[in-house]
Amino acid sequence: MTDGIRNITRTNISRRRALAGLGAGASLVAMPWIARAADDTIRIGFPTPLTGPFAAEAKDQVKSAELAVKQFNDKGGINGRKIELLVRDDKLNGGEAATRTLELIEKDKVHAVVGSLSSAVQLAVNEVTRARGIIYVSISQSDTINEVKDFSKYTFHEALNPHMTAGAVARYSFKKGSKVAHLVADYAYGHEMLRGFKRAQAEIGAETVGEILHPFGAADYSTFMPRLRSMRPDFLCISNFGRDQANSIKQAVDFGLKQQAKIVVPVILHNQRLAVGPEVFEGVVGGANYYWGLESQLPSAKAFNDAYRAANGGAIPTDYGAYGYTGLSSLLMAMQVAGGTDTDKVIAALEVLKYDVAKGPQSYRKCDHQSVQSVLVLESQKKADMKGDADLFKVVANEAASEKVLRGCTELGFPA
Amino acid sequence: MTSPALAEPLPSSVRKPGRVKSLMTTYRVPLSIIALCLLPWLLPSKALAVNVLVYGVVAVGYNLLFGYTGLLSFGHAAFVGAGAYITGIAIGQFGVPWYAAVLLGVIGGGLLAFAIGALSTRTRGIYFSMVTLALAQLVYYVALQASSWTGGENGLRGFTVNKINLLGYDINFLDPVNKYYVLMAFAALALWVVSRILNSPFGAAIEAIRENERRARTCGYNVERTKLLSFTLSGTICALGGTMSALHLAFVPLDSLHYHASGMIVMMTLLGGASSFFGPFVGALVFLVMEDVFSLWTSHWQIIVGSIFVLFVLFLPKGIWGTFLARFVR
Amino acid sequence: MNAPLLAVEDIGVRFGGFVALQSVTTAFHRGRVTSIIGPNGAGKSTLFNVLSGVLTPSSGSIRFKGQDLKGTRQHEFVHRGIARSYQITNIFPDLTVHENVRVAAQASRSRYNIWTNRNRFSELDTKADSALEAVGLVAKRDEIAKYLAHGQQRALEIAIALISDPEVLLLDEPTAGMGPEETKEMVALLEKLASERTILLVEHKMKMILGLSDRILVLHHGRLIADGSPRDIQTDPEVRRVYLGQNDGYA
Amino acid sequence: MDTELILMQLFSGVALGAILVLTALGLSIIFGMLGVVNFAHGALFMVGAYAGLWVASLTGSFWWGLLVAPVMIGLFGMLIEYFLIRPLYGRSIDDPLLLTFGLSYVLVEGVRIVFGTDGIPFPTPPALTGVLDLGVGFFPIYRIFVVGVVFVVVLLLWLGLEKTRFGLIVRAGARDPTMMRVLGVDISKVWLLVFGLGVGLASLGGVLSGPMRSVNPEMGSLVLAEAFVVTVIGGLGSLLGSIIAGLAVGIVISMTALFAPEMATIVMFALMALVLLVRPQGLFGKLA
Repeated sequence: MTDGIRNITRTNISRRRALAGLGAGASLVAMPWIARAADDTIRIGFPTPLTGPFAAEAKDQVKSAELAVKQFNDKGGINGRKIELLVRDDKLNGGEAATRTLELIEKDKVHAVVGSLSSAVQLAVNEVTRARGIIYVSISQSDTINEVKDFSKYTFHEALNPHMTAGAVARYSFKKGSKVAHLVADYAYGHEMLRGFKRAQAEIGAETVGEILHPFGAADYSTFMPRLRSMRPDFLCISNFGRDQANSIKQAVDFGLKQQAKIVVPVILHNQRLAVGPEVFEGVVGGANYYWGLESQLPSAKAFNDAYRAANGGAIPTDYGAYGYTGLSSLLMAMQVAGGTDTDKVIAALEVLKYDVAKGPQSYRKCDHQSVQSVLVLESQKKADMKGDADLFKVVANEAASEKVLRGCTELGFPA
Repeated sequence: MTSPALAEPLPSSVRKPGRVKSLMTTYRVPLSIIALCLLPWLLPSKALAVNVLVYGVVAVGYNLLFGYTGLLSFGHAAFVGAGAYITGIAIGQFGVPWYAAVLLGVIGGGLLAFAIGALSTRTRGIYFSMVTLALAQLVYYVALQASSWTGGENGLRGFTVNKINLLGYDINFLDPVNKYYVLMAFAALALWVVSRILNSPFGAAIEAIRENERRARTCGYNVERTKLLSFTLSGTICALGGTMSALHLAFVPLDSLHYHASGMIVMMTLLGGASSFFGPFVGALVFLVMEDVFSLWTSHWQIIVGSIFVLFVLFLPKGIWGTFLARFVR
Repeated sequence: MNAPLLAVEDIGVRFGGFVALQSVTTAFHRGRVTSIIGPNGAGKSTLFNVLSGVLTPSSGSIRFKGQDLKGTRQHEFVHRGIARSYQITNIFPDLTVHENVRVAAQASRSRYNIWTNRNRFSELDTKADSALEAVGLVAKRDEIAKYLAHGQQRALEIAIALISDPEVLLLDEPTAGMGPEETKEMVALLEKLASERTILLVEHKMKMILGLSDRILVLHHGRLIADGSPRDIQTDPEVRRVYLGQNDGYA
Repeated sequence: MDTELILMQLFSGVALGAILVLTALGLSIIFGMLGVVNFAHGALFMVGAYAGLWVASLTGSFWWGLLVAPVMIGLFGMLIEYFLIRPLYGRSIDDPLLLTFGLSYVLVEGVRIVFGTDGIPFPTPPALTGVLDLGVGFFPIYRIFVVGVVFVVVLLLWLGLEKTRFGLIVRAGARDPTMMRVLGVDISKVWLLVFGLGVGLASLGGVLSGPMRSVNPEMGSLVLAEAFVVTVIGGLGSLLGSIIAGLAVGIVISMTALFAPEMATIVMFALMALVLLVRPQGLFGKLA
């Protein structure tokens, strides 16, 4: 047995001190790839999918997160301590994300982790952080992270979840007696969106006329179109994400379904709309966490947009990019209140934090640390109505932040 | 059939291994273990070092089939994934102690390898590669559908091992150095077992089959059964790699079953050198470090890794370690 | 005469429409050299493939030492005592000469032992070296097989067939592609082997066949048209018609 | 399930089958004639889509894109054969497979560098937008056009291979390349053209699929799986096999979509595994 294991058992040092001692010892011995002197900088890990299909969203998130850090550093950091963002590429793969997070905690000694875009990756990061008592603010849209099985006191969820987005879109679009058909991607996230829609339909009294589950990651939807058409729905809800969303909407339009029914999606993605063009998305209604068009109504949105434009040569922040900003800002504000990086103090601060940094008032619910926030409902504009290349959507509704739209704590498995 | 020459033809056509070469061959396992002990202190991070251990074991296990039996399987990710999933489910949903869960993972992965092997070894050449790809993709879709067990697309979680009890000592498994050396013990065991297999009469039989299947059959070897045993052993070692990965990351991603993952295993093995014992391990090390370092410089690291792989297939078919052995070690 | 060592009865082989062998019935006795001759496409190799288990006949049966070989898989033939060499050299290219023969010897000793070190079976080394001795390849022991000269590779092929100490040795054109010098050496080797075991030979060189064989079978269009001593064959009217009609077989 | 829906489903199955045939043809030709498994087939399909898009945006017309891009990428395919595949002839059959696997990474990442990581809109050409009422249901005109193009391409291929001298040489070359060399045919030039043709067909599939599927760097990986399934079921190396298998798989997927839509992708791989185990050479192939 090598020295490492033997001295641990003999002296039985407590976990945290042993970790620091060995870790520090190790890094001094190791070839100094990046010498990580234990100075007083506040280090925050930021895993995001820089390679793969969501690279554009990831780059937006990094820019927004860096903006939040810069703003805090310009104001002297957190009582004098500078903040450093450590961006890592999680390659949209859970295994890769877990490895990067282990490196961030063990080698880079981060004080907290913010980030990740896909549901699987956030759960992998969460698994590593909650076992090691490191705060993790997830900015990936998913219901699963709210449930008690994956929850821990270190886990915070700053993003919307499908229950909120589908619910808001349903409440805006459906009336009593509307006939709704569903095309759903057959994986966890797809089922969550479907559940959100159906839950809201039950309240409104809208009837489901049919449901088709399509294989996750399918490229061809032509074989589902005849059946969807035969259901004669008023609304066609397409519950999937990314490339699946772009392909399925495009092919639904090709098959003339838009003439027959209004196409509605739980989340309408800025970059997918760019990837497919205005004609296909015209009239499609979907939910979103942020849209730069909010600046006409909200001062915090205006402030965020202006700061982002200044830092990025006039570019506007996208929906997923904004998560980088709101996620980081909420954590840094809590650290400010807690006066440092002591985990328990920062958690307590986060749980009572009231913040409005970009999209209106937000706060973390106590039981599942879900960020209670407003849900935008957007409609994709006709090419003719667009007042510029970035003017993609019209804000048709902005459902105010309220715990009523969330699933109840007991339903999620938390003690009453 | 892939037939990377086991014997690196020296300038003369005689293969009489020199003193250094034969020393390296006889003591290959102890030498490898010494190298593994130093590994965590040379790499940028312990987490990366454990990944190298995991994929080193997987690549060496895979090479038993690819380099030594000459069968190009494109489905071995299914066994790595199966090992990881079974271990995770055993610990997470049945509270099985970690060592029993690892054993279950290895046995489960081995049984899956036997099943897929029994089907695929009935075919030959390109059809064999295609069957393994198709059957492994079926395992991927079954895991996607069985989300109550495997967590589906979200991956399997909820089985973090904080503490392990080894020979009476309580070891903090979250500590990176402890975790590395515990998992290194597994890797050493795997290397020793594979080395024993390659040195055994069975090892000679699979090499004969790689060299010339028809002649091996005429010499009296039951080619199908020998291939199936090699496939199963190879899958079992890969499953061990999977269990190690589950303990290391406390998470099992669904894409660990996808054919891209199988492709990565083939790339690592060939990069390192399919015609040598330790080559695949070197391939895993180089591949993962290259990926780790390049992805810090540019998000387009895949073009570098892809090009390097193409160049190796063209000019250095024996891989890094194979070429090093042939050129510098007499 | 004692019971035949190897007997075939009404053997038929059909590839789709083409009939390769038709109702061939004959028997081979211990300790004798039998040659099989006939123009190309007569079915010589097909008969060899049937006798060595490579091909299962469409009809008819094979009996070896009185036992019907129906259902016996190809790799079991050599364990029963029937070994063969191939017309086109078929050896382990990247293994050394010694390893070629040693791995062949190991097939009858241990096939699935995955644990003990293969060098423990030292008797296989001695067996391999003696086989190399028999074919005169000891000097080339550590040479990699694919670098051997053609004649030496043919000799290695025979050593591999010999190593399982077969009762019946099937040699498919052992002197194919050989010059006169190498042929002479091979014939000497065959004569030495003939004294120890039963040999079936497929060859085109008539002078060699007449010298070596105790008995000759003549195949034509998949049919056995003659079976007798070298002298009977030379005078058989049917054989002369077939051969004279085609080519001057009497080199 | 009224009959109108089933007829409609059959038609969309045939249309999907035609697309599958198109994606598989390039792979089948290259394997059939050269014995090379082209793992970069999906990536070249994607490169073809981008090339079609690029030419269409330069010339302002989809038709130029449809004609020029396959030829352009076909020539690029010949460069690949000349510099990367040719040195591998004679070596183990797995080497081209491994090389093209690495090549697919290079092509995908190369397109990401040049065209960005996000998808680019590929609008349906104005003349072909809209839907046609087939009496049993509505079907996009563009997809009917694609079925037509596939029919023409398959016909030209069949005529080319069966009726022309070059076709004869190619088919003979597939059966016995060494004999062709003996007969004085420069077989390596034939292989160059055949590889170029295969890659050209893959890129034609890409251009035609652009308007149907969103054009993005990752679109190739699923197409590779589809093409493998169809080629293997049809019989590696048999064109007729790919055509019939493509249509059959299209219809099977379409029919499963009626009853258990989420099983569509699983059915593809299950079919492939079944055929490989029961009849490895596929419906029409010869055992390699």
